[in-house]
Amino acid sequence: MLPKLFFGYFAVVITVLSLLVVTRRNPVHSVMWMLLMFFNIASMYLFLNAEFIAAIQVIVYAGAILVLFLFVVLLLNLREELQTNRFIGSWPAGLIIAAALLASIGFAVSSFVPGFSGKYTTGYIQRETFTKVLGQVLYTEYLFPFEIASLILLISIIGAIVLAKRRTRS
Amino acid sequence: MQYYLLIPFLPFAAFLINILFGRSFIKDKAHWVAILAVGGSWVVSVATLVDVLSGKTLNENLYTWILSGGFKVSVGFLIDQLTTVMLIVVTTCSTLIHIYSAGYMHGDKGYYRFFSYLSLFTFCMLMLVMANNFLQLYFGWEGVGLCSYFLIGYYFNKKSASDAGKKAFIVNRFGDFGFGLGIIVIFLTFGTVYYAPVFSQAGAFAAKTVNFLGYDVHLMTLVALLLFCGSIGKSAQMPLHVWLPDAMEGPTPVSALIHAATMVTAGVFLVARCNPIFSLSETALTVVALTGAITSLFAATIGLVQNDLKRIIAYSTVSQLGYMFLACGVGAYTAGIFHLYTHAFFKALLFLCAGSVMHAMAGELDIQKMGGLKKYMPVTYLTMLIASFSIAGVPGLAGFFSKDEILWLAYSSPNPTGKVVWLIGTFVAFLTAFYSFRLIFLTFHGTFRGTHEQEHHLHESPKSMTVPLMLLCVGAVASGWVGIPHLLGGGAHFTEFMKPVLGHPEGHGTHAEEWMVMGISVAVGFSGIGLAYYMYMVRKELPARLAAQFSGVYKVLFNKYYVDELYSFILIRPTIWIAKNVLIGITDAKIIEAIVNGVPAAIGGFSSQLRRIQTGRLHHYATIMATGILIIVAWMLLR
Amino acid sequence: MQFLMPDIRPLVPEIVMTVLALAILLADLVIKRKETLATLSIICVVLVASTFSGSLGTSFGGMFLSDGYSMFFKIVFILNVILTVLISVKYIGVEKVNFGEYYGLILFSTLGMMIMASAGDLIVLYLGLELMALSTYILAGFIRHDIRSNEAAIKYFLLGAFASAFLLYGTSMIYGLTGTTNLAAISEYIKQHGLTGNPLLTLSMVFLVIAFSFKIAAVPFHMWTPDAYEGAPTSITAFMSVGPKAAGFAVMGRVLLYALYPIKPMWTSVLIPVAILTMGVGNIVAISQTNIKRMLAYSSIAHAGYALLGVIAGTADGLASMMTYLLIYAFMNIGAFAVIIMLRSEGFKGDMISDYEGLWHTHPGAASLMIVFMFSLTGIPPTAGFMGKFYLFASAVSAGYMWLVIVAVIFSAISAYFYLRIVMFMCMREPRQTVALSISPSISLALAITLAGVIVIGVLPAQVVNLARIAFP
Amino acid sequence: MEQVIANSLGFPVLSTLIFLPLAGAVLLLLIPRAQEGLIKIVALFASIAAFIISLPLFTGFDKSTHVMQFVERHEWIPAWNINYSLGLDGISILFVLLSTLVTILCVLISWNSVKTKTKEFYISLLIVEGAMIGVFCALDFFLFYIFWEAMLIPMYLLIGVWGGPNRVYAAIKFFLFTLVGSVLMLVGIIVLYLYSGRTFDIVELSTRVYPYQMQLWLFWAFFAAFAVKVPMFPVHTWLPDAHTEAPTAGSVILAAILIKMGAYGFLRFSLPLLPDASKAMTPVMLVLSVIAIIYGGVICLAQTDLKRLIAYSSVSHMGFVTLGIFALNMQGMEGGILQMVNHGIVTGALFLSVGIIYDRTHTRQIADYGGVATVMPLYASLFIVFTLASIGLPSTNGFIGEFLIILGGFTSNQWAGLLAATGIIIGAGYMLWLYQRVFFMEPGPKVAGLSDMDARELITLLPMVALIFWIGIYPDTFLGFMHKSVEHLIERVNTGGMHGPAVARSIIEVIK
Amino acid sequence: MVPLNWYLMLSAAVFTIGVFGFLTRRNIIIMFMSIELMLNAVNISLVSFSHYLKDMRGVILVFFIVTVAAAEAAIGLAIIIALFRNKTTANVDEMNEMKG
Repeated sequence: MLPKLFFGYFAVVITVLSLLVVTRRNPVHSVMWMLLMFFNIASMYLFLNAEFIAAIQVIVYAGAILVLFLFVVLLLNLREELQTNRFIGSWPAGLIIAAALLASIGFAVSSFVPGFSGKYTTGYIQRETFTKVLGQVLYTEYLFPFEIASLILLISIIGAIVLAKRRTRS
Repeated sequence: MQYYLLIPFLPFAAFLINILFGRSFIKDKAHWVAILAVGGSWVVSVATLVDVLSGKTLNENLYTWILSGGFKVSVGFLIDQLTTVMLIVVTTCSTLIHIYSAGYMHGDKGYYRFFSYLSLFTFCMLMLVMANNFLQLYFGWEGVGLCSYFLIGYYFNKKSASDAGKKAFIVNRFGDFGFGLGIIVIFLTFGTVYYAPVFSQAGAFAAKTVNFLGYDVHLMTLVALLLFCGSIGKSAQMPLHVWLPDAMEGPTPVSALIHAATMVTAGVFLVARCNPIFSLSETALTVVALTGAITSLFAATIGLVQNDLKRIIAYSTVSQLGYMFLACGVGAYTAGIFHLYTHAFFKALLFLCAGSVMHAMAGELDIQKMGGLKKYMPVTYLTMLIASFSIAGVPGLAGFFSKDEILWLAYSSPNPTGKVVWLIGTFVAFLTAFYSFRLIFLTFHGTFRGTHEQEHHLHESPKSMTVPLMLLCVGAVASGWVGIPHLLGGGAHFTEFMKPVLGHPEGHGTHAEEWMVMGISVAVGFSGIGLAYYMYMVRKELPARLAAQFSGVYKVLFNKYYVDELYSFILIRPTIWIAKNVLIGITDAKIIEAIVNGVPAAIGGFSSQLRRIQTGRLHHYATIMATGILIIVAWMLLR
Repeated sequence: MQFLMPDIRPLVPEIVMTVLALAILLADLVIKRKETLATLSIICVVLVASTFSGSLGTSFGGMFLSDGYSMFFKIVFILNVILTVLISVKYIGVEKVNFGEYYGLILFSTLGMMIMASAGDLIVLYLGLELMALSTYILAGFIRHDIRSNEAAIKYFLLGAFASAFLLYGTSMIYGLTGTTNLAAISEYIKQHGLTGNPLLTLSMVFLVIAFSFKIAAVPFHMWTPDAYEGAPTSITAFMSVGPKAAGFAVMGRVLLYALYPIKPMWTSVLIPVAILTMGVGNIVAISQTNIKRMLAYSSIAHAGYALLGVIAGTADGLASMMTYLLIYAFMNIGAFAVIIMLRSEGFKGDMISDYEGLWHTHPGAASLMIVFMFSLTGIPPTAGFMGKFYLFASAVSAGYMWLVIVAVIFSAISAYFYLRIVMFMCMREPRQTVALSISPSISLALAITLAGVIVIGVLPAQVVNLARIAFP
Repeated sequence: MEQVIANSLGFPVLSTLIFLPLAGAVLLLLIPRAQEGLIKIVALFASIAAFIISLPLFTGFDKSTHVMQFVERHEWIPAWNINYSLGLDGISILFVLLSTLVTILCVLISWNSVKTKTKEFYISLLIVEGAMIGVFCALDFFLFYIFWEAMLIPMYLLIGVWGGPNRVYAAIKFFLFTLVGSVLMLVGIIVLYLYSGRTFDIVELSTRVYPYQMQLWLFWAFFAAFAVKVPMFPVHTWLPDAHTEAPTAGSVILAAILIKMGAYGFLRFSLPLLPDASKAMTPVMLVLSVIAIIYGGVICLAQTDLKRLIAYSSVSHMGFVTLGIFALNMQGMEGGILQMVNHGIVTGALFLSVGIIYDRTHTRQIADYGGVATVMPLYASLFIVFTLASIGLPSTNGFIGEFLIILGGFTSNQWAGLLAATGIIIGAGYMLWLYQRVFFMEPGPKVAGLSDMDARELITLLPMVALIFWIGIYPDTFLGFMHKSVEHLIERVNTGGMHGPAVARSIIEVIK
Repeated sequence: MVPLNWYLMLSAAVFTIGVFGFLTRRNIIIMFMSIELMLNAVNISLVSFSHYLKDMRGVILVFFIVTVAAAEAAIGLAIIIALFRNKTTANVDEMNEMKG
């Protein structure tokens, strides 16, 4: 019963917050609401005993990415931003599409049947601690994707430099 | 008897030599080449005649011309009585006219061209008459047509001349259309197009009917009539006679050779040649007879009122050709050919005389502007007079015998149409006599009505022209004597000679009737002459009065019954109108091209509409993407 | 617990690629003449190619499959890099963006494609795709001082991110349904547990297909293509029009024919309308274009449509024809772009079709090459384009999609119109201004290679076809 | 009896014929464009060499059999079972000879009239020649299609670059028209290929039996390609434009060879591969042919443009050809094939002649002419020969062809034969009218003072004159080639037979 | 015990909200943020999956997604900045240099 209650809380809050994110006129507010929402998501992860993910949700998402957003938001002049209306003219179309999409996804999801279950039972994870298990899997089975991820980060750095850095062409 | 090959190929050689080297080397010596060649083939023809008289005939193939599946036809030659007669007629006239032309065309800039055409014509005509199969006949048939096209349009700088040439060729094509189909039907029936097998088997199909274009028709009638289409065109019978008068645009020797003596008689030759087929179809014969009769009447009436020297003779030609068909129509092929043979001489003579007159009148052709020429050009006058007597059927002259035989056989033929055509024929004989002498009187008698310089220019023609006149004159007088009927104590040798090929219709009639027919024809002949004398020598104002009185009739006759106008109205103009306004204007432009250009245009327009979706605005892109996703998802989930 | 070293032989090409790419990034710091970098990167990919032989096999428990299929695509990618670099050398100088990172990014993007081609696991697939995509976004926006380039980048980027979100959602659902992300395992699971009719599976399949369609620029997920192609540096346009497209087809083929083969009817019924739309819109809109880069963008959409026939056919021949076509397309399309780039010079953009008026009279050579490429794109023999199309159509018909092929040939006949239009402008109009061609040895080499490819494959396609056929058992 | 007779001439004659012109083109590529003279010479020699090489075909051909001769066969794309195989039979051999001859004349006639981009012009010309010969030699359907399409490229350039004022429209029209037809044929080819167990070998394909339904589909697929090329009635409108706008050489190639390919396609593919469908579709084809004959003819009566008139006359004459082919009997078909050759010679010659006078006056309007015969007698006398041949006067080649066709047509359907025969009357009408308007009457301002033909032009026309009379007087030389092949073809059509409904069912899977 | 479907529903909701934002917001950065929303939605479902399936792959993927998201953010924002240099607006609809 209790988990259901908690889930209900998170569900409501996350949905509301995300709605706020996409509807606020002032980008700064949006970022702020998003921040709050990430914290909620993080704590929901805890209930799914994925504490490490919760951690990176806070550290990387909230800590890094959103801050980046904030910087950029502050780059543009908010005043002009606050004059223009936030939605494009044909926003109802977007609303309808989104709603219809939700409906169809919901319909599809209702027919969900779980796939085969693995060996990482809750008990096992609680015994080994999530982070350790994750680490083991990540650095053995998923070493290869991990390497690719590193390259992605590398090129993102390069890209950011190439595109954003003011420089006189060599 | 291989030398017969020389007959056609000597003129052909002459043609080649003249056409190739004429312009640069031979120039004004061209006539020598031609005359020698044609003369040569005349000699050979005579030799052939001798052979044939001694009973030798020949039918052999030179080489296979076309071979395709079951269809095989050779270039081959058949020499029998009919052929020989034609050979004599053609080569004789040709030779004399070649000689005549040497004088007549002297100094013309296309001298060599003229003679090469003339030789080519002779070659084709000879191939026509010597053929032993229908396709080669067709070859000669079209060949002579071509030459007449060339020679009519010889003065091609004159529009009228080139028009006339074109007209002649195309009108003939209409006839040949039927002729060609006839040949095809013959092949499909007999499996061959050689005379011998066709004629020998014809009897077997006498009763056969075939399905033609969905109708069941009597086979032999079909074949005969299809072939007759060719004759109608070539021999200028109704309704395809329109080309012949215009053909007078050509130089006069051409009119004499092609449009009087030889080519135009090819139609008669064809019917005579195919007599085994025609004889099997009562209908066909009737058609032939009536066509001939009507044409001869029709042409004669027109001839009454024309003023153009050559056109009058042209119409008389048409009318005489009608006579020949009339003969064939009543089964008197011999008589037809006999008339063809005599007619060749006096009609050629008439034309050459006309030419000689033109020569004197510096190209003037209107007989109203002539008169009293006999004192300037006695030879021409005399010869032309004799020719006219001959055509008018004055006893003893060539025309008399042939015409009389035709009328008698028509009268006496069992065929019910016989009597009808006899009546018409007799009446035409009267008309013929009348207009021939109208011509004589207006031209040679009375006082000169032309201009003074013309009068000063008047003179007798040179020897090269008058000699042929005299020679032909002999023909016009004597050529008939080979066919004097038994009635007059003659041997009717011609008929006997022709029997093997053409058979001989037995006239059902008493000597009395025969005398009567002969008498009537002589009578009408003379009365015609008399009337002409009365109207044009005694009461010169009468013709004008009559013309005024019956102006309606006169106009119709003078305008040749408006046949030309009719054709251009119902045939030529509509076709071109359709071509311009329907085919080009609508089918091609409005329908096909509209589609051809319309579809790309539509696609292009659609394209420029479609590209407006690409607004360049990110949201629209996103929306379209999302919509696409939604549609696919919904569709996939709901199906 | 012990750590077992996986068999890395299959990865040798990727590893070599990574190392050399990094090396080139470093070399950028010391080397001032950037042309040298171009040479280096070509040497680099040639080295990579040299390691292909004997790198067959799988690794990381089936996450990485190095088979004939991936090998063929990698050849296409390598070719793509070589040609792109060759046509870039002078061009990026003209555009004043002669930075070393350019080559590095091209290599990394290619590395991403190679990983995609070999991905045996949805996670790897996703990461490879992102590696490729992110590098391509940067390259698209590489001319920072050009608003059009920025715009191209931003549009490409945002829509790309949007699409990959769907890819992820689909991936996650498939994971949820099957409990695995390994392609082979997925198809196994679907077969065993009879998921074929499951709506959620269908949904996730649709989402994956959508993401791939975005990469191959299939209608209606093509909207980014014209703008991105027009705005991006021409050399990168050439690169994008071949590389990511081919990679997209690679993963599409892999996922649909390995993992999702059990629900083939489902995805064919998605792909058929998409293919028709793609051919239709691509060919029709191309007719009314005035900018040649944009026109080629639409043409590349259309060609994606043709290639989709191969996937729809879903047979070994189908895939082989699709692969062959992509290889051929690489030759003819980059060839065309090479000619376009030659017209770009200081102060002259030369990307309008009207700039080509009378080119045949002023520069017969270049124009003749363009003619060949245009006819090849139209699919007129004896050029390679025809062979490719023929193979595609043949395999589609043999798979029973006769009517689809008829539609395709009609559209390819329509396509003749706008390709001919270029030829017509070049040959049948009088030159208006004298265009100075910026010819360099490298670009001449590129043209030589592409021309050779178009003609040789057009006349003797046997080798290529065999390669593609053995690639897919 | 074996399927084919291998090439016995000691060298791959057909390959040589195809690739020698292409080699010539490459050679031209190497010559600097400045040296126009040299370029012309090389082109001329290349074409002459091709002609000389093609002569052994004429002598070495075995007329006593229908099977393919001079056959060469090499593996080409084993993966698709495609072979590079060439060969000739009685139907195709004449067209190879005609192609090689006509090309020489095209080179000669363009000698002075092509002034811009001479090099490219002759290159295109030679490529066209190679492709044309390839089309007639190919024994592999795929190879055939390659040549068939490859020809479009140089032809498109020939029309579009060196053509008249409206050339671009004409060129694109020509290209798209043909392409749309061809691609549909391509689908047909693919179906055939898959059904017959993946073979393109024409000889083998034409021994198989195909289900009737499939035959019908394929027939129309092929029809789309061939009818456009012929061109048959509803799809003829590209021809007048292409003919009119193309340079002289282009028109000649179009008239003499290119539009023969359509009819050739019917003979080589539609009839032997799809005998039942062809038989069933005969009425349609006959109707279309007759319409083409009369329609094309009548339209000529209203033409004011010299080349346009001859173009429409081609429509009419090709109507005769298709009529003969679909008469499906010896006379008709042989007549049809011969008429293809005749039309090639005559219309080719007519376009050459028009080119000769166009070079002098630069006008195509008939109204601008008149009295040419006065100033150019030699020219006039040659032109009349072509005119007469075109209206089918006995002793010219036209007569043999048209007579056989009408005979055959009449045999298979009386109305067809009858109506076709009217075409001859109309033909006489417009050709003689044309001749009168151009050559007769007094010379007009544009015409007065024209110089008569020079030696080069004379040489260009003489071969045509010779051929016209040769075929007209001794056609057996040419008909002889066909007999066996046509017999065999007709037998194939008549015994085509639609056995095996079982196969019929299986094909439904293949198609849909 | 919370049924898995609830989590899926939640993720679906967030995902579509993200879609909505992406489709309707003028501001380019908020569009970008909407995409982040969509990614988070995916993460939610993945985490819950791997919890319920007792399998690590889900969270592994989440881990990578986060990484990629970071990289994406960096590049995306860099592009945006480059854009601002030439054209100071965050309104995407003013970016239609190229169309048709």
